[in-house]
Amino acid sequence: MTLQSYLPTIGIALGQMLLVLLVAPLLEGMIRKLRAVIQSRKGPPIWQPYLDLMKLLAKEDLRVCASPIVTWGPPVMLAAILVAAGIMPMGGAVPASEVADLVVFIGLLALANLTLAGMGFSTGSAFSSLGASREVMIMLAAEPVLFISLLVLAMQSGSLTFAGMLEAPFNIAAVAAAITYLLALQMYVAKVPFDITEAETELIGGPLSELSGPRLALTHWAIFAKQFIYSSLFIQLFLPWTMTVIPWLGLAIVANVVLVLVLDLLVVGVAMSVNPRLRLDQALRYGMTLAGIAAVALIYSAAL
Amino acid sequence: MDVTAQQSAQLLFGALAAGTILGALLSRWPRLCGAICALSVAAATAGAGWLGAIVYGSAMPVDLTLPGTVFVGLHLTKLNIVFVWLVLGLGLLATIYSVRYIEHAAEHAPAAPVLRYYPVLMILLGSMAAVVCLPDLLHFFIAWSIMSLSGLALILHEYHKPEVLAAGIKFAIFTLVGNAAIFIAIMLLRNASGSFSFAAAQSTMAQMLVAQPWLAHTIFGLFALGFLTKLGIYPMGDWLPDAHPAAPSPVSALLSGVMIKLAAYDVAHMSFELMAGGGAGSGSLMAWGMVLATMGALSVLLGGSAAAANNDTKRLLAYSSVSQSGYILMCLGVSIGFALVDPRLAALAFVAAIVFVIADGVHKSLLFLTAGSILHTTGTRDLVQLGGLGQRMPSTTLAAIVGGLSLGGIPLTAGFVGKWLLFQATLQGAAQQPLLAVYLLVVVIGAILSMAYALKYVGAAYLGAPASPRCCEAAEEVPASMRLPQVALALGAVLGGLWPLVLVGPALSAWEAIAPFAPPVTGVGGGMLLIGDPQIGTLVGGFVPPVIFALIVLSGLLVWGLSRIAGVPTRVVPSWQSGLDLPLAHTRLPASGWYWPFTPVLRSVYREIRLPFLSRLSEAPAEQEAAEATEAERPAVQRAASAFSLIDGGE
Amino acid sequence: MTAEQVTQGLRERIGDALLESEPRGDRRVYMTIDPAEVVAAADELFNKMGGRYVITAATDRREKHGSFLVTHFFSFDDDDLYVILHANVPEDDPRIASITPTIPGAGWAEREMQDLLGVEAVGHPDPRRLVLPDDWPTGVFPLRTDFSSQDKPEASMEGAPQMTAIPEGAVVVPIGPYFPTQHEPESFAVFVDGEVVVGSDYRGFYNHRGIEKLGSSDLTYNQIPFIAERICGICGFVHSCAYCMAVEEAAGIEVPRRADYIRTIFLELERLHSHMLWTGVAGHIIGYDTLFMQTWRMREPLMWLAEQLSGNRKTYGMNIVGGVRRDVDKKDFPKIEKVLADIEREWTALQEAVPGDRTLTARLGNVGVITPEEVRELCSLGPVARGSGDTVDIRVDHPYAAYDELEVSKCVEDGCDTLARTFVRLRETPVAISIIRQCLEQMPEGEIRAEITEEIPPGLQGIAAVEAPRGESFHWVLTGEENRPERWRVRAPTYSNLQAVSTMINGDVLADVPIDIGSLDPCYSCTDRMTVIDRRSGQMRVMTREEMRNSRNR
Amino acid sequence: MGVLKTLWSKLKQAILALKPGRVTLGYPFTPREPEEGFRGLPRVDVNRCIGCGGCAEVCPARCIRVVDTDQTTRVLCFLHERCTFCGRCAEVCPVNAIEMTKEFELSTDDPHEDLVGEYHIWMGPCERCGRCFEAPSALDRLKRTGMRCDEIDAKCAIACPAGVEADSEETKS
Amino acid sequence: MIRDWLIKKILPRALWIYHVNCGACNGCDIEVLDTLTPYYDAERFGIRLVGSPRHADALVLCGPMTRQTAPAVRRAYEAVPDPKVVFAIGSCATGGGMWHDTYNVLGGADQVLPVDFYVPGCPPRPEAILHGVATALGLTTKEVKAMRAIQEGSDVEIEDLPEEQWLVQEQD
Repeated sequence: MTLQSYLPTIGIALGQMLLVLLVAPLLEGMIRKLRAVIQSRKGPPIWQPYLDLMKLLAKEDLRVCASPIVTWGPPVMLAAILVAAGIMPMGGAVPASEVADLVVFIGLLALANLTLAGMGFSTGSAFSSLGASREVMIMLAAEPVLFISLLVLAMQSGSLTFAGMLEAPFNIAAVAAAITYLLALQMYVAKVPFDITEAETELIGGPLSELSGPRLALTHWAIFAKQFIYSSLFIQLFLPWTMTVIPWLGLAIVANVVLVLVLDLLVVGVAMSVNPRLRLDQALRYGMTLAGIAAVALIYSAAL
Repeated sequence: MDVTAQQSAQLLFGALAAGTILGALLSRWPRLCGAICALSVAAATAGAGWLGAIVYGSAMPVDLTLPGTVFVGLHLTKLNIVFVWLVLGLGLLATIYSVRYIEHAAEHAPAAPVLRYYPVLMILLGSMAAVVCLPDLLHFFIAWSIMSLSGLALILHEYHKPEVLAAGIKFAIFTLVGNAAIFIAIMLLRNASGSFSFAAAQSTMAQMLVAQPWLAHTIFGLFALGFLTKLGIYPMGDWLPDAHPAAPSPVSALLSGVMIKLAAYDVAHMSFELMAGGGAGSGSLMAWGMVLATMGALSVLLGGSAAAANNDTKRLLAYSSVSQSGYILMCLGVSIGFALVDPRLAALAFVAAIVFVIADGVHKSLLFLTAGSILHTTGTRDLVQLGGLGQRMPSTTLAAIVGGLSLGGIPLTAGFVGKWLLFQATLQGAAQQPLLAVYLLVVVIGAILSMAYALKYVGAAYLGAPASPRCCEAAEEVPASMRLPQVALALGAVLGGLWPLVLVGPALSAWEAIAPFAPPVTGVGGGMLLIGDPQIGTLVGGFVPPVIFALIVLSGLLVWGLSRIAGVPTRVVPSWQSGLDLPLAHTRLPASGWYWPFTPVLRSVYREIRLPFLSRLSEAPAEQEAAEATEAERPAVQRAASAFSLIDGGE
Repeated sequence: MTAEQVTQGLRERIGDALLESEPRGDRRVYMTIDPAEVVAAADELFNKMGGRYVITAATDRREKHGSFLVTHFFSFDDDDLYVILHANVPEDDPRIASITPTIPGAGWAEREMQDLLGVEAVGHPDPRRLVLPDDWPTGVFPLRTDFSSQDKPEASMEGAPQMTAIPEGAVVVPIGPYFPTQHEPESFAVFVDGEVVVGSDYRGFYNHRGIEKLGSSDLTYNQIPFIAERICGICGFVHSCAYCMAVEEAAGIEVPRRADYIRTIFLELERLHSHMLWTGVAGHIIGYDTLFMQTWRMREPLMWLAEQLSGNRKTYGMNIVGGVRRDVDKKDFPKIEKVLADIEREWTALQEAVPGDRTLTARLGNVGVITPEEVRELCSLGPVARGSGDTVDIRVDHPYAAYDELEVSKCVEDGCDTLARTFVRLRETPVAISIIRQCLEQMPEGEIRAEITEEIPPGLQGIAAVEAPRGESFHWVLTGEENRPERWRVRAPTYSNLQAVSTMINGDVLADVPIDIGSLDPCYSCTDRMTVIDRRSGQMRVMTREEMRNSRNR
Repeated sequence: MGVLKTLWSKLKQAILALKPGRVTLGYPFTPREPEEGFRGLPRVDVNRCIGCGGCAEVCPARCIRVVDTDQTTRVLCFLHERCTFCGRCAEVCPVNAIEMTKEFELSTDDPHEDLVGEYHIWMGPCERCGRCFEAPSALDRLKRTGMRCDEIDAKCAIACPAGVEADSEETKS
Repeated sequence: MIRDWLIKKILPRALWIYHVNCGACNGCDIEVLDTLTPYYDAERFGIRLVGSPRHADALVLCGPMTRQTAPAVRRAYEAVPDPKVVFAIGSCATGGGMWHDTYNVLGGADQVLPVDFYVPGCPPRPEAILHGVATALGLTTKEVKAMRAIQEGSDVEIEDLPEEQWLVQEQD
């Protein structure tokens, strides 16, 4: 295969990236609305996050240091997450299967996390550095759960590509993986009770505390996109039948988005409304417990 | 053709010999001496390149004699030539780097004269180049010992410092034990075969595996013990975290980037050619493979934890070498274990190992050099004291960031290619051997740990605000001759990540060279890494870095354009400290505070082997103990005093 | 301990140094001692007799008496007795031995005395500046009478707080002055190693507005209740009530019984809204915004009720010396009953849900621990003390207003942690509801305000203590000439509790620090108060019309 | 098991929270009057005011200025920007000229212009002295300068046009 | 161009607020928080309370400006990115309140910062705060204006009042 032959793949990936870029804030808006309902109030309109982002794009850009990490961090972070969105399955189809597999996907998300942490360490403020340190720690707790529960599928199908993982048989190990994934979803999307990195009331926003204007907009956008990706991945990989019953790809993608919204509202939205933020060590213990369960599922599925 | 190969070998070793002599003669003039030595290494590198072209051009291994001797033969295959390249390529860059570094060090520490540096360095390079090519076990052992001794000499370069002396002695003791094991193994083989020749050893081993399997396994075990000591695998490689920081930085780069990798070569070489090639049963191979892989996995976790918890630039990197050595050994173990069972998988694991060797050689050398640059300009290795160097040393910082990304295994860097292959290999292997599923977990955790320690090194030293103005405000960018190697290595790390063929190509050839019994099955072309599964006829793993790169660039441009759409002005402001105006040194999170609550846990995972008589010699462990003691007391003291701690402390 | 026993014990300890002892009823005993024996007397009262240290006040009486009056207040809660220990410090040598080494909880009060009056506490372990701003000139003492209320030293906006030594390897996390969980400016510099707190330093008094100076210079007796109410926007009524009761005690004004009941109703309404507010804020601090929203939703009808009863949602403006300004009408009773019933119903559900909530209890349990011994040493009060097993509750121990006729149950927990303090507040809320109901039932008819015909003579003293939602709010008034107090000293409960913060947060994790601090229900504006009253100069000056319209600051 | 218990308790909390339904008020799009008895912005009925200055005397925020521009005009200047709406002025006003209105929507971009009440009182021969104010209690009694306070003339009480004779006589001695 | 449009049209619909207490008694702070709670729900208008001034569009100042807070408040103001709005909530922030003349109070918030909008009240009701914010956002209009009245019998018109110097008896 020559590189030219990848042009269609690049095109489709760009399409997915744009879709996630545009839909992700809506997800956040719906969650805020749900939270408002649980809190007995009217709440902001569901398109509020778009307004927030647009507004931030027009705000002044304050910088505390000239470090290139701070300058380039937010675009790199969002770009990495968008590329991850571009290569993941959407609507049951995986156009970019041979271009990147699960390991690359996780690597890209890790790049985004590391960039955020790097930005936090760059400013020299105690809040953002502590937030950055927490970001790495949360990564240490959350990524194993994410990775291992997905590896269970990879193990079952013998393939690390998303196309292969979609074919994974649905058995007890897959169910265990799905449950751990779901239980850890809140951790991946870093919402209450796991918004420990940003923790407005402890660290005034952690790594985000020194960002303003467009760079803050990009970082927020990246966080919204991440939320979409993680939820979408659950639908795609653990509930692939929801996509296969829909005959037409366009419709499947719409269904995908709708299912992501429903999942996020039911799990993320409700969970963030009825929980206090956990302490870092409590969150880590939770993450490691889940990682342990996922690991058992992985070993079990390897022994199958 | 033989003549040409012989000539290039002559150029290689001749240049190094000339460098040794000239280096000794010109040591009065450090810069000149360094330049001459760099030139000779450059000539030697050219010879190696030439030699490599010849080896790659021929289907068969190339045999010649060591220049200046008539009886010492050199056996060059597509596997060991990779290591020769690594030795001389990185050696060249390290030597160039040394020119100004050693000059500066010599000015500040007259007790460490240049005379003890360049000639020994040349000998080290020569012996390292020779070690991989010598087919005769006795010659091999002599070269190996010379390598160990010259390495010791370089580690002890600044032996007037007690901790350096202690580290050197520790290295000597561990090496002595390891080398003794190798020597005994060689003697046992010699006893059985009647010859030091490797070919004879191979056939003897084949017989012995049938006739006296316990002896054969003992011999292999002794070899493994010796090589793993050198490779830095815990616990026998515990000398590594002490010795690497003690040596001058370019030497640390060489020790970490090259020397310990040679042990990986030897493990591969001995296992495949003595055991697999010799016809050990797949059962015993699997057992050995799993033993090695388990030790590797242990090292991955221990080294990674210790690195993430450490606050010393070079020590952190040294621990990361332990971890990366663990990865290499894991790959090799899997490869050995499956050599006869599933050659396709074995090939994958082997390729991963070689990619790890090259990638870690590149980025670890790079990072040690940047750590050397910090030491050169600030005089400290303590991450707690460092910080905010990014604005003062932009080139070094950029190189360190690239190195850190590669060490952390982030896509589009060389380090990621190795991890990617390892994931593929362990996943495939786990389907056949459930134990490998555990290794898969180790790889996952190790990968995240590697990100944590890479970020810690880069973040604490280069990003943020300077903690100690004394150290960091006088910092300035290092001279061009020190920047050049860093930039070259950084480019190498990126190139390897963007176009993995440069890593995987040699590794595949090496696999073909070392395991002629196994067919190559991994397909690589251009910038693509694709792994197919012939049994199910589908792709089981794919990675096309140029496409990912294109996507990142495109989306990066998209979002960058988005952020500039309103054309907002920028303003430089002091950092927000809740309305106070605190000095940055106070609000900067020191490296010792990173990664709570894991740091205390991580710190306790790696148990250093303490030699009692050395701890008396060295001040450093004593200090550490004192620090630990105060740490244990601190909360109690605080609580006791806290009845009024608002007020006490006073002014 | 009765007044006699205290006098007897003190006489045994310091002998003739006890110059004068004057019991006033069973509940107060005023003593004058030789300043040289102040430490011994404090030790006797605090350590031997088991009294509780309340506060220290200093007064500039140089004009009339040629001395500074330094007063330490102690309380014997089991016996409803306050002991007032006066010592006259000569004006040419304004120094007195520090009692802080004996009673750690006196640390701030003595520093404040040094700052505001220039009376040095000799032997104080930490004599740094406490109250005055960092750019305040040294040697200028605003509470001295020669400092006119018109004086405003030039503000340079420079100068940084002196910080205690930072432990090795620790990072300073500035919790404040502007921090999202602290809705008031105050600065905890928390020293953190990793995320574990290894020390802290406090720079508060950002809210210092000079209330005590206003209260003894510019304002008259009946203006002060309004300014006292604005010491704190949450528990303001407590302060105006305590001030009025102190003046009434000093002047011997008999307050009509109905006024007492009305005061009690408002005190308890305030406690209700304050505890609900706290529960919400605590939820907000730990990121549980639904708890915040829902408790504040429950609280809102209470605010409307207060607006209807008093004319304002929070600063009720009800108190005046001699009684209250507005009656609580019979026709308002059903509305009050309904609001209370609604709150009680929802609160019961909440009260049942909290202990069963594992994430909530995990966040609140075992953090911010303060042992009963530390509570006593640092003289902590209110839910902080009651969360650590101390039973002090001024409503029961030193009944005031109508509490002597009401049934009040103390809510005491012994968990010593943030969770225990939460439970105390959760349980006190229904108690407050029941008290209001009792008031409505038992309230007698009659006047709401005593007719005051006589001017208050100078030189009288009165003290009043009120159980604020945060603990004991203590006021001392020394009456003066020209219809205004000579000295009015306020000790808000948070003043004592805040000194316990460094003890509470040590060894905890940074994530717990906001909720640890929050668990005090801190009220910095109370603590930072300080108003004093000063004479008007009566000078004439000329200004343009524009100037007059724009003049805001004098 | 514990996890399930937690999940159940969380679910219960969500249901509990959903119970009250949406309570958000329509303000500011639909008006919302304050409760009965609310103390808003004080307004002076300038025609009733006798210019006694009692309001200025008791105001805790000291936001009422009394200025005599000439012998016959007294100006009461209310600086509402620092008014605390305590209602003491209305309480002590002998002629009930001050009313605490329900106005609370006082936001402005220029408080020094908008938050001012300026009342020009025509001071006839008697009222200019301001002596018709007598404090409700001994504690409020005028002790300060700051008001023009001529010698008290007993005849004034009888001639007072504001109809406060009885009050004045009672409290005056 | 795009920026102007965004600032004009979008910013008022997504106003993020940073709350700064310059020495207040808590009353106004609590009422500011109260506007976020279910009955008033300022989030309807896109208003959010943020934790760092870097994220804020508006500063909400409460309380009289004390000497100690003034430098910190100024730092907070500097830390907010342009364009920014400053609200002064409560009588203290508007005009210094009861404390306007004490030794430790500099006066109202505008003694230190340029203030765009004032919401007097002690404390202002949540409705008043909402009204103030809504007025600033252009959702409602300003209600209050200066009251000037002259007693019947006087023959002077307000406009006629001379700009002469008045003899003022110092009140405080």
